[in-house]
Amino acid sequence: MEKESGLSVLIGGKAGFGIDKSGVIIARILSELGYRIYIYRDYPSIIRGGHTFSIIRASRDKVATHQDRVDFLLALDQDTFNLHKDKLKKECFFIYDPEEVKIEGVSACGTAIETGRILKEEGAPEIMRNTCIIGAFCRSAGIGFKILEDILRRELPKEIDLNLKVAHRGFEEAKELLKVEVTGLQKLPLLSGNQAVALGLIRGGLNTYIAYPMTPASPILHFLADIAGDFNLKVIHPESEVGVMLMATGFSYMGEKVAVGTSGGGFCLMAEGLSFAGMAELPVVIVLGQRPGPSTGLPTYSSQTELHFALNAGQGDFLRFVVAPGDPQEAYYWSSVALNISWKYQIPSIILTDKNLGEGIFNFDISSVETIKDESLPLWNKSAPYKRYLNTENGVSPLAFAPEKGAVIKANSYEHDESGITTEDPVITRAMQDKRLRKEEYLSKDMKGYETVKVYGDESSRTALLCWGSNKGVCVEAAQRLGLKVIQPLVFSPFPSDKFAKALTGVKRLISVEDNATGQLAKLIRNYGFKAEDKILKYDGRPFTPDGLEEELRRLMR
Amino acid sequence: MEKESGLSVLIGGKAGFGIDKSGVIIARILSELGYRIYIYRDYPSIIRGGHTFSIIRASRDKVATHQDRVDFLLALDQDTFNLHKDKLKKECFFIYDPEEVKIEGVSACGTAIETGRILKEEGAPEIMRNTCIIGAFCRSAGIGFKILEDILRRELPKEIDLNLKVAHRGFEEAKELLKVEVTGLQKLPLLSGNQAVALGLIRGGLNTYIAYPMTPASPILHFLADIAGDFNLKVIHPESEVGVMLMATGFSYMGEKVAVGTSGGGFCLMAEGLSFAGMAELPVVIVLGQRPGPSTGLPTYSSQTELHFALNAGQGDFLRFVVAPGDPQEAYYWSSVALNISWKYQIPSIILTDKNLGEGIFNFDISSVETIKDESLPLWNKSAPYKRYLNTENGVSPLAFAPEKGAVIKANSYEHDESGITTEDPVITRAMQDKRLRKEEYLSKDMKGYETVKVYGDESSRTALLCWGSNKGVCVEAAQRLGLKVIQPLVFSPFPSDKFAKALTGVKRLISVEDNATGQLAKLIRNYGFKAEDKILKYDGRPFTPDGLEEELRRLMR
Amino acid sequence: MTPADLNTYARNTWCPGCGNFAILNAIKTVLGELTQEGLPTENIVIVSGIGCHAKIADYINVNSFYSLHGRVVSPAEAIKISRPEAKVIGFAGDGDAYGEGIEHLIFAAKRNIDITMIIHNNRVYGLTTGQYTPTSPQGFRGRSTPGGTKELPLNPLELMLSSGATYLARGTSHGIELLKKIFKEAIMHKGFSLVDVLQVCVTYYNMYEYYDKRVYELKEHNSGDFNQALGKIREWDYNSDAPIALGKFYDKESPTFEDNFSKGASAAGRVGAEVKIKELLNGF
Amino acid sequence: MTPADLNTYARNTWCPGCGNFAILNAIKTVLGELTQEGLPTENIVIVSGIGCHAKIADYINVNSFYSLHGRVVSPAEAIKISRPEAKVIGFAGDGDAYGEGIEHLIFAAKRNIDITMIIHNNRVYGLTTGQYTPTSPQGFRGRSTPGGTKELPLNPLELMLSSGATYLARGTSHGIELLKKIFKEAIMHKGFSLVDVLQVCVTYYNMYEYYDKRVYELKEHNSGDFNQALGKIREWDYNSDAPIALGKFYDKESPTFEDNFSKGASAAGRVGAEVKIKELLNGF
Ligand SMILES: Cc1ncc(C[n+]2csc(CCOP(=O)(O)OP(=O)(O)O)c2C)c(N)n1
Ligand SMILES: Cc1ncc(C[n+]2csc(CCOP(=O)(O)OP(=O)(O)O)c2C)c(N)n1
Ligand code: SF4
Ligand code: SF4
Ligand SMILES: [Mg+2]
Ligand SMILES: [Mg+2]
Repeated sequence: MEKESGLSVLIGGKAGFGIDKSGVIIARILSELGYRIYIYRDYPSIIRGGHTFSIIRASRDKVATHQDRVDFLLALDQDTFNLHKDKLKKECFFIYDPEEVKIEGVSACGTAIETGRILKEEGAPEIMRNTCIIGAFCRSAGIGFKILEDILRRELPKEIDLNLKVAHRGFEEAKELLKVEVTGLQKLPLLSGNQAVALGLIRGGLNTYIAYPMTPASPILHFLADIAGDFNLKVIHPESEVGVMLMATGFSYMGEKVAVGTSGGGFCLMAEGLSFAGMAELPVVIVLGQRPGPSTGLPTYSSQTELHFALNAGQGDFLRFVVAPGDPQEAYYWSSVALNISWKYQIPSIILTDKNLGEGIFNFDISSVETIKDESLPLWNKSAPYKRYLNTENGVSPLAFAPEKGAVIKANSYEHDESGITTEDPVITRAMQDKRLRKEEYLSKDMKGYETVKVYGDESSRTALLCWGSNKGVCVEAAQRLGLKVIQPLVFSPFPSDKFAKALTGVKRLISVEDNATGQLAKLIRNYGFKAEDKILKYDGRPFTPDGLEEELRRLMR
Repeated sequence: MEKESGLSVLIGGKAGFGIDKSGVIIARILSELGYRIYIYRDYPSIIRGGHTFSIIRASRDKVATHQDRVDFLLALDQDTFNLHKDKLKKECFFIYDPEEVKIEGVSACGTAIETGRILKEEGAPEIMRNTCIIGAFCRSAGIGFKILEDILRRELPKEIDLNLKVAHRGFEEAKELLKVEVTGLQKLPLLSGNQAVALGLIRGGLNTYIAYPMTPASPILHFLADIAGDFNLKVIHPESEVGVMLMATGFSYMGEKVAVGTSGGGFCLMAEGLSFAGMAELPVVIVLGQRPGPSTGLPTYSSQTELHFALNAGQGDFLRFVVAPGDPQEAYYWSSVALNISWKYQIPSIILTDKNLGEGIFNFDISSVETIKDESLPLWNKSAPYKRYLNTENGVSPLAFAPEKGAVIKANSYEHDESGITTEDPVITRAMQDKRLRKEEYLSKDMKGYETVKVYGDESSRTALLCWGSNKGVCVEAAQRLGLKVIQPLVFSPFPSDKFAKALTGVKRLISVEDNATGQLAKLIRNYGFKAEDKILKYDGRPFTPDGLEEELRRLMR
Repeated sequence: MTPADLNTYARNTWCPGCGNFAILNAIKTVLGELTQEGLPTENIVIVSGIGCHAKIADYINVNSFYSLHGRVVSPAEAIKISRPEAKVIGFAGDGDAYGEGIEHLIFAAKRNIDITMIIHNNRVYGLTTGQYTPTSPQGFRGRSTPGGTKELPLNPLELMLSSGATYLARGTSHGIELLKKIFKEAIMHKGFSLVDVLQVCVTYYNMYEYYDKRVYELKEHNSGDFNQALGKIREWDYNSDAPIALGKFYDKESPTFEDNFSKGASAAGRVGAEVKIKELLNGF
Repeated sequence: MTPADLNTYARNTWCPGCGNFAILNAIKTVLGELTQEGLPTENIVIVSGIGCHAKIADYINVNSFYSLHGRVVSPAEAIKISRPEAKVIGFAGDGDAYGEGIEHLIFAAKRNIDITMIIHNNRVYGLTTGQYTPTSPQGFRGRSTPGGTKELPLNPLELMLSSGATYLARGTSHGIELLKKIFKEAIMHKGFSLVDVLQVCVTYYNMYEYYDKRVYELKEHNSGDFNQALGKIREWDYNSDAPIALGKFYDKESPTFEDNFSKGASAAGRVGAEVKIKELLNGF
């Protein structure tokens, strides 16, 4: 097995038949052996029957992207075999069920496992075909049954005995094709980007999460609903995104750290509430999971198309904090920071994610996360008469939350005076607009203390890849192969011009790598006087792979 | 009376007591005498009792802005006198009702008209105080009663005799202070920017207008509802802006030329439908009337804060046409063009207006409007099997509208194939995204035939004012005084870079003049490699005046 | 036109056993009949939202408008207003019509606009993998409510009755014959009609047995009588166990909204418009 | 606290004779009483939309949340959920609550969340100068409907009853004593309560005389009986001329939504959270 690219296993079948779960089980096995893991999950917007597959990549090095070529192909249906057999590095390293999959073309090699027969003999349900195939995979990869057994006991507690039987049958009927070594690396938890965002928000002090389901953000809602009890959270799923956002402003008014999650379509419906949060200075964090549009588009695939929308949504000029993490560590860290920043400056924050980050599964190394500094809130001193919008030097007004004896707390969507009473006076209007916008200067200063722009790869290279969000992983890997530099801005509002300029020193050619059709980041940096000479854009909803990106880069640089 | 600045009359009183109407009557009188007119209307978001006023400016030259200083002050209440007396060029040229207005400070000059007494004696209703004061104004300005009578008969048909009596009493009690000459210029209609937009849409072939009331766009709804019969229009006011926009997509699908109108808050709620229109290629025109935000802000005042929001609203990458007219002629012309362009390219259009343009009243000279070329639609040839999204060279697919024998017309918010059937295929996805975006190239070519960037003033000047929308008028006037150049882009998407660059030739210093706090246009041009050295920003909701702007410019250029 | 002619090449991706098949087959039969009885196929326009139900737009070879989640009603209204001769049928999910976009449903009923809404009421968000909806029973354990919902469901038919709907019926995905009957009635009804179909989602909320045990068809029911209709509508509240009436609950003649608009495009045309505009300006 | 203490320095800009004054005075009296009876003033939170009605947020010196047009209900729900001890009163217009944001009203009623909604139902858009609303009678000539509306009004109380509201009453701006009574009842009611106030807009829809002629106060009415409540609610349909009942129509005990949530912020605090997160991760 090649060191750098590691071992890749593709398992595929019909949607709704446990492919996802099987991918995780395989990942856990390899994780147990001491490998770093990334799982790419590809599924259609179909509940049952559509073609779905997972690619599990295991490597000695940290990985955050999958490979085009795979070492093993586990085909639970014909589509899987037909669509993916060419990805095999070794023609015959595939495992299949001859009843389900006819293999023309290829010389009849591969490992045939008659799962149907085995299940009948064991009186096992359809779903256990996966277990059976996984058993066969373990043998083929030279992985001991004991390890498989431990994982299965943890992952499939119910009907475990039957599962073990079936797994063992598959194990027996296969033969060892190679031996995956034990690396000795200590294993790390497996986490999706969405779970990392959720935990980061909790770390930031989240009290309440409100969402209307929308792919790819829904898993945050599900995960937080599941763990609400452990963290004393309120998790609410109201009638619509308009309701979600307006509820959030109400919680914020009451001092509850609140976040919402959605995708582009739902975010549209939140824009009015976002502008309201800007005017009334109500901290709210919005997780915006990007997917290909316009409109409904490709709901279960990925894109990076909401950068400018996130930066400009909502009427009027107001300050917002916008960040796009690139992996679970960053997702955890910046989600926590976003919630803190929102409250420190009483502004809305937007966390841009996408399906590749949100639903991809990565190793999560919490020990590698920068330490999070907890910001304290500017609270009312309880002496001076309370003014919700006191016009202070840095524009941030002391907070009080109902019920608070002696304080009358007035939030207002109209332009208002310091007490929150509606005004149409031109002088007060200008003063309050200045008050709100003045915060940017302080927030920008604050941000100098954060790693808002990251640099990877060969820093001496005169060619740099510009990327954001989930493309970080693939860009870093491709850059390593080609000896290039990688520049990843994480914060987009306020834009860290100085840090970005610094990152660009020595760079003659900047190549923007984005999952959209227009080069949204390339366009954004022009506002700040920077320029990307080239763009590599992908907008079919599928992620870049290191091989694919390397190829495009070679073509471009030829 | 000074030639260039002309004659200005300020009439003020309590909201809900006919100030607006009185302003129009005064304007008609001066229009009758052969003057060019502009009326600035200032009113709070209050139905009755708040201070409201109109400034009527009459000039021999075309005017599109009002003056700080006025020749006459007609004070129907104390506020009007106190707030505006310093605007008087001649201290004593004010007319007031001594019962309502106490005049301390000023030596007791001015024209006192006891309207209360007169009304009582004539048994006339409260509202006729206006007529009485207007009568007094006419005498003071040396305007014959006959002219006043003609206008009153046209403007106040009911109770005309009583109105005339009351007006005449006011006329008698005043004395002539100066004589407004008759210019001999032929008079022009008086039109608000909103009315010009409405008529332009009709000229473009409007069938249906849908809106939920929102200042400053509501007058378009009211006006179109009033004239619907004459132009065979459907005018619909549904339950919400979400409903408005989605209804619009339905009409568009059926081939009806449809437009909607709103302001920032309502536009937020239309963003999802906008993105849908982009994906499903459904032509819809949105009139976006800007007002100060964020959020509810200052509903009855003006701003230019939605430029970037209009350009980026809605998830995903899609083409839109965005235009911002600067006066009624441009509003009429470009509204018609926007509707045509939307249909020619099957894309959404956004017409950016604001309260100053929409509710300001101007002379409308239809003969000075460029001739509008009517675009013909690419219709289905009825032979080839119909495909709604046929992938053509310029990306524009032939149209058919239900009921159309032999055609099955499928619109879709998901990514779709040529027939409109949902797809998740990566190749088709890329092809269809390219198809939709390819239109931009053709639209841009098309736009070369339009005056998308205008230049005024001293073209040889090395200093130019950059303005957009309703600031055109005031910038042109201030530039004239200072011998500067003025550059006004009208179209913002697709941005006319070539024409803009051409307009900039010879310019060393570009000063952006905008009604917002961040310089939205100054920011936009950076995307295209241009830079505004300075900004003059106003964001208190009130318009610039030539004097005020001139002063700021002198300070800046000192 | 036979049901077969109404097929498209789109691959059907509903789960095996999904109640949506019954709706699809019933509506195709009805549309086939209507066209045989003389309705021009091109006059049919179907509208759908986003959800499993909505895929029906891809599966029927007639004019279709595949709208947004929650936004079936507004385009349907527009389509009807612009061409009153069109038969406009909206297919919406329960999350779609009773949740995200309930305001439009209420106002369409209020206007009594002549469209037909068919609600695939599986009482769950299918396509987003199983969250509760406005018609899920109290205690429903969905992915957003693992502990069970804490609120009672809406009774959509009661809500529609109080909003002014003039045709209301209910069917189930196990009663295709009844579905055909009420779909056809609803489409032929002049005014706002809604059919609430208890469409079973086998994957996330399999209620076949539950419904089979409780449903019965309305007999000797006077659908012209508001109180009788209300009584039968309130017999089952979508929460507690009770007999579940199927068939037509309510049916009433009343003026419709779309009849109030001038037809088609301006006769005068664009240049004609300019002339009229100039006339109008004389008054300004 | 006396009504006077509840005043702010904001200048009142309602038209002279506006029905909103009655609502303002009634609610100030009620709040004064409640505080004298021991309710801490700081526990009162009022929410308003955008419209003439909404200015009430500027006129009462208590915690207020001046929201968006149509969005009174959602923040009110959030405020109640986050601090169940708060008395949350929403003031909304008819365009606001029955139009732009009706979906939130329906779902708040469905959840029976313990908030009080007071609807300033002047049956017109006041602040935007006189367009029809969902409760304007058919034929209403507003600025968007110069030829008169072509649709029937909604009966908001009927809609609320079918949505699950547990307290429903109606008053008028000419009956301030009754307003005080029902406002207080509604606020004290545990569950979702709504008071529809026929608040007269003297400028755009002056109905003082019309109402004065037709209103009567409910006597011997059993507000615990759904059918009686419905009967009285349907007696007047907001359109045709009929006697207009005032007072409490419906009143019912039922579990409320806000009781289902853990109280306040995480006890563990942030760092505590990190520890628990690490525990949780062991399982991943
Ligand atoms: C504005 C918006 N919010 C959320 C979604 C995500 N979404 C797609 S389908 C769906 C729910 C579908 O439920 P239902 O309407 O009952 O249809 P079913 O799948 O059950 O047939 C949701 C929430 C969306 N597409 N748009
Ligand atoms: C989203 C949105 N749409 C439209 C408006 C404009 N608007 C402000 S108040 C109002 C109507 C007010 O009517 P109602 O709710 O009945 O209150 P009233 O003025 O009659 O008290 C409208 C349409 C707005 N502020 N926000
Ligand atoms: S998830 Fe449910 S509703 Fe959706 S297709 Fe499967 S069975 Fe049908
Ligand atoms: S317009 Fe009507 S509702 Fe508004 S303040 Fe005046 S009278 Fe009251
Ligand atoms: Mg459903
Ligand atoms: Mg109202």
